[in-house]
Amino acid sequence: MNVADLIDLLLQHSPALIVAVPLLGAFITPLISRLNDKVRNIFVILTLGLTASLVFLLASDVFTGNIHTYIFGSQDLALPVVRILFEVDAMSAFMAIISVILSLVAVIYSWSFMKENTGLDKYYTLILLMTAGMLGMELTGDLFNFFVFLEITSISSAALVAFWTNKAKSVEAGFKYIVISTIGALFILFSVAMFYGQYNALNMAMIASAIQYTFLDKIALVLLIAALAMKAGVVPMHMWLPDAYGKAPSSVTLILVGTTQASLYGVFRVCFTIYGGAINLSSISVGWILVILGIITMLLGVAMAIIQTDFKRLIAFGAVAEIGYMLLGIGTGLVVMLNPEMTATGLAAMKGGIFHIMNDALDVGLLFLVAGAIYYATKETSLNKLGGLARNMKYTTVFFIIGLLAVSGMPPMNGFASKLLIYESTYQLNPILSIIAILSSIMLLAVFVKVFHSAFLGPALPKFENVKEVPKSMLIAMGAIATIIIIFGLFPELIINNIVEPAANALVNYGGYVREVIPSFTGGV
Amino acid sequence: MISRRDIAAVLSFSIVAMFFIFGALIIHPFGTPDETGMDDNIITNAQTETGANNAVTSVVFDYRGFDTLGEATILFTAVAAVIMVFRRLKK
Amino acid sequence: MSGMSKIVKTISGIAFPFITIYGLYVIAHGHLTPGGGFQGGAIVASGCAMVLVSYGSIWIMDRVKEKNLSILESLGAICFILLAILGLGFGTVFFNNFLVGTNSLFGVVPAAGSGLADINTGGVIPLMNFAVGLKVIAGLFGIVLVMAYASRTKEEKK
Amino acid sequence: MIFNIPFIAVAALILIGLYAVIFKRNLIKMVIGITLIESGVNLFLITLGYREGSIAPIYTSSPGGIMALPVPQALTLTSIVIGVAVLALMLSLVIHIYRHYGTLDVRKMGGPEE
Amino acid sequence: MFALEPLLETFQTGSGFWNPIIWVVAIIVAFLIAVILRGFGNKEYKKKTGQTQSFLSGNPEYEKEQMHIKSSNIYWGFTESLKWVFDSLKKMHTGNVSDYALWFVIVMAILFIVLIMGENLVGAI
Repeated sequence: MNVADLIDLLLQHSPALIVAVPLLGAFITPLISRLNDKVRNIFVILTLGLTASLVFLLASDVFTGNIHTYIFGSQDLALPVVRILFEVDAMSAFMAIISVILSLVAVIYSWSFMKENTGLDKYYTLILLMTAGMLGMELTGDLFNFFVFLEITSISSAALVAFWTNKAKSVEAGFKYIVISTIGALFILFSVAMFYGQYNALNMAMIASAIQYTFLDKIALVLLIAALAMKAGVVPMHMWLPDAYGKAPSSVTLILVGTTQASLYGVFRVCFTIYGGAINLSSISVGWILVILGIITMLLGVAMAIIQTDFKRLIAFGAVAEIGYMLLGIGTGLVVMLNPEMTATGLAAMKGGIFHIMNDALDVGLLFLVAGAIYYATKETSLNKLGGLARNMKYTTVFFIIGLLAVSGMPPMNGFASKLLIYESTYQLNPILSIIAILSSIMLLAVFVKVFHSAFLGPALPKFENVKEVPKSMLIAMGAIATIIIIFGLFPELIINNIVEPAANALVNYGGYVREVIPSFTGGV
Repeated sequence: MISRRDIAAVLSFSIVAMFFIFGALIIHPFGTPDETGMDDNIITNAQTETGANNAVTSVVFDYRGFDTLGEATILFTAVAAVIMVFRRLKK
Repeated sequence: MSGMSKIVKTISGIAFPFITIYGLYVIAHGHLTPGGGFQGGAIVASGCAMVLVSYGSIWIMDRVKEKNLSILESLGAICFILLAILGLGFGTVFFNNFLVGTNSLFGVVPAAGSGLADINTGGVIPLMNFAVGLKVIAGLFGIVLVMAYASRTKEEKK
Repeated sequence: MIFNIPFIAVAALILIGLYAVIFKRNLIKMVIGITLIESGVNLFLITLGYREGSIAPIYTSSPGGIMALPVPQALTLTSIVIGVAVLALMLSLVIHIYRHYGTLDVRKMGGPEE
Repeated sequence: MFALEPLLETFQTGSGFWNPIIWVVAIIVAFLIAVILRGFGNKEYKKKTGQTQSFLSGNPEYEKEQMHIKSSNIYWGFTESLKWVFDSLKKMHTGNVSDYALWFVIVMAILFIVLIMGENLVGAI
């Protein structure tokens, strides 16, 4: 068996292996950690590296336009679909790339960041489980399976938010997170059961092909949008997010960004694929709902970020504001979807929104890592007590400047390209939307300039005299993200043509998604 | 005294309750599901395909075995989480 | 919590083997009768929880460490996922029931329709039942033990 | 329709659970409310799987006749185990919160960040 | 996929274009100009003289904590003039789990009304 056959075999089985490898790693980690800490860390990093390579292998094939399906337990696909199905299109692969990059960076970062803590074997186990849950949420084509992976992600991330159990606030934040995510997941299961009762199907493509937009379907749509939007931290259901982001260890916060965006992916998948059959009935109203939620999210997130004094909590409100841009872009795409003369605008908006998902993950993640580095160096998170750190922590300062420019959409960073697409397309839909978007982007810049001044500039405070630069692994993690940001910023056309546009087309073209499972389906554009 | 929170809570709660009850009324009558294609398929083929007399077990471990893996993973996650939450904080 | 009276300890000690046997029966016949790995494991774990309540968490913690329980649970989970991966190896895809049809271990296909129980059927399902049963016993007992040991009162701490 | 009493019971269970989560101040009662929502959803799943005069979908010396739908029972099994896991984590976090604050009242907990 | 042409390609955004390379070149040019201008004044700058000390119009220099502007003092006028907005926002964020769940229920109710009743009304008209 030569290499090409092996590659083909791996490619054929990669959708299952992408989820199975982190799970197996998570099951083995408690045994490995009996041996040695260094061995355990290397093992975890290798597991995630293998997962990442599988994701890239799968993505490189999916981005050329074909959809991968994987049936668990049998080779041939018999209708009606009784088995669990993985269906990977470009959007799923795009999200999977984001999740796996974030997890890998977080594990590298936590090598030094978490060294002083106990219970690290459980910590790494839960991180691997979180990664597996995210990837399963993004790759699966079965609604109940989506719920199961959502619960895996929720439980592991809630436990990790409460990792520092000696702090009352972090335990409280973990409790809030588990309560909120459990309620959301239960309502998702409720709507899945509604689908099952009507169409006797759990497969997304089957439901999408059979959906008739009855009254129960409307109830299920409301429940799905509300629950997944709450898990994604959309205003006014965002309040768990600053607590959880602010109190978790920074390496965990980085992956929490990924889980939030996996829930956001769920929103888009529901609106575009499952309700694609009813798109001409629901498109305009659902699209406007997403747009208005996005506008509220932007404004309130930025306004709350201005008055924060805790470093990570401030960045968390910035992340809330960033989520609004994605909703705005993709909601605009949904609004103008059926309007034939605005197809280009819709596609541009979708491209901007989808590209902004990745940019937000990188930018906000980098800022959280910098916040964690400052906490590691000074054991201080309140901005009122920080100051003059640029003298002692040069690399961290540079990384913070890069993240600051990127998150506020300053050229030539990557945030600018996606925000430019969103501004122009929303301007053609309604000028007020783009004006609000630009305004909140400016306020975001103001917020982070304030953070930069109060944390890094100013006179050298005597209590921070012997603050040293953070260890190498944290610098490597931050540098990796910063490099990706700069590359994306310098060559946006490359990324958009090769990665973002296939994802946008895959999200719009629900007929192809369904036809992959039900070849006789005649519908969709 | 009634706060604004209570008013908003009661209003929204009653709206949600109204829709749920209405949905429960217009769903198919109890005991006569509209579509049973997938389950009939399973009931007829379960013995020959999975060799198990218990159709539910054949669904749990064969047709939807991946869900069971996720379920086992969730239990594993919970054990890891509880042990981590109650861990000893000093080295 | 601390242990209960002598009577409770004796009765629970007598009842524990029967509960365990019943749970193991439910696990072993999961593919024939109602039940399966989860249900049987829950039964055995509840028996363990009864012993925990009657003898007190400290007494148990001296004999069973939660670390060993988590190791046991990981072993069960590894067995489960390895069975799934074996489906990829022997059979064709992940989670393939590769033992059905081969008249070897658990490989017999029963006669269609209503019939008597044959323990030697089900393919990988009985093996998965055992793996999940082990996992659930260790997991639930571990959860109960850790929570009981963590919520013990002040004077028991010393 | 009087035949839909089970579905109305589902709605009632979910609403009672939501009520407990929103209006109760004791953390334990909120956890109980969440388990109520969950049992309502499980009841919904099981109710969807029932067919008029059906037997359990098990062939071992079965009397014959039409069988109930097996898939909802499997889904319910999964969701019950998930509920157990979530309940364990929530209760252990509640124990920690009680250790830190010395109370289970939601309003006496940390309160808003500034 | 990794040819050189797409790297240098201009990024068309439908109604405009954006090329970061040009931007970076402009930034570098501006930076060089700034360095040159700085070089002119640099020779008058002498180390270890009164030039380097901070001069607070004759007053003694405060210690460092007081010299540093705290983050809560930045944008003071802005937050002060919009106090009512920020106060209402702060009051919205009670760190209370049941309030979070209540917001979820409120959003559900609003979506129910908008999505179901609204569409039925639109269909009726």
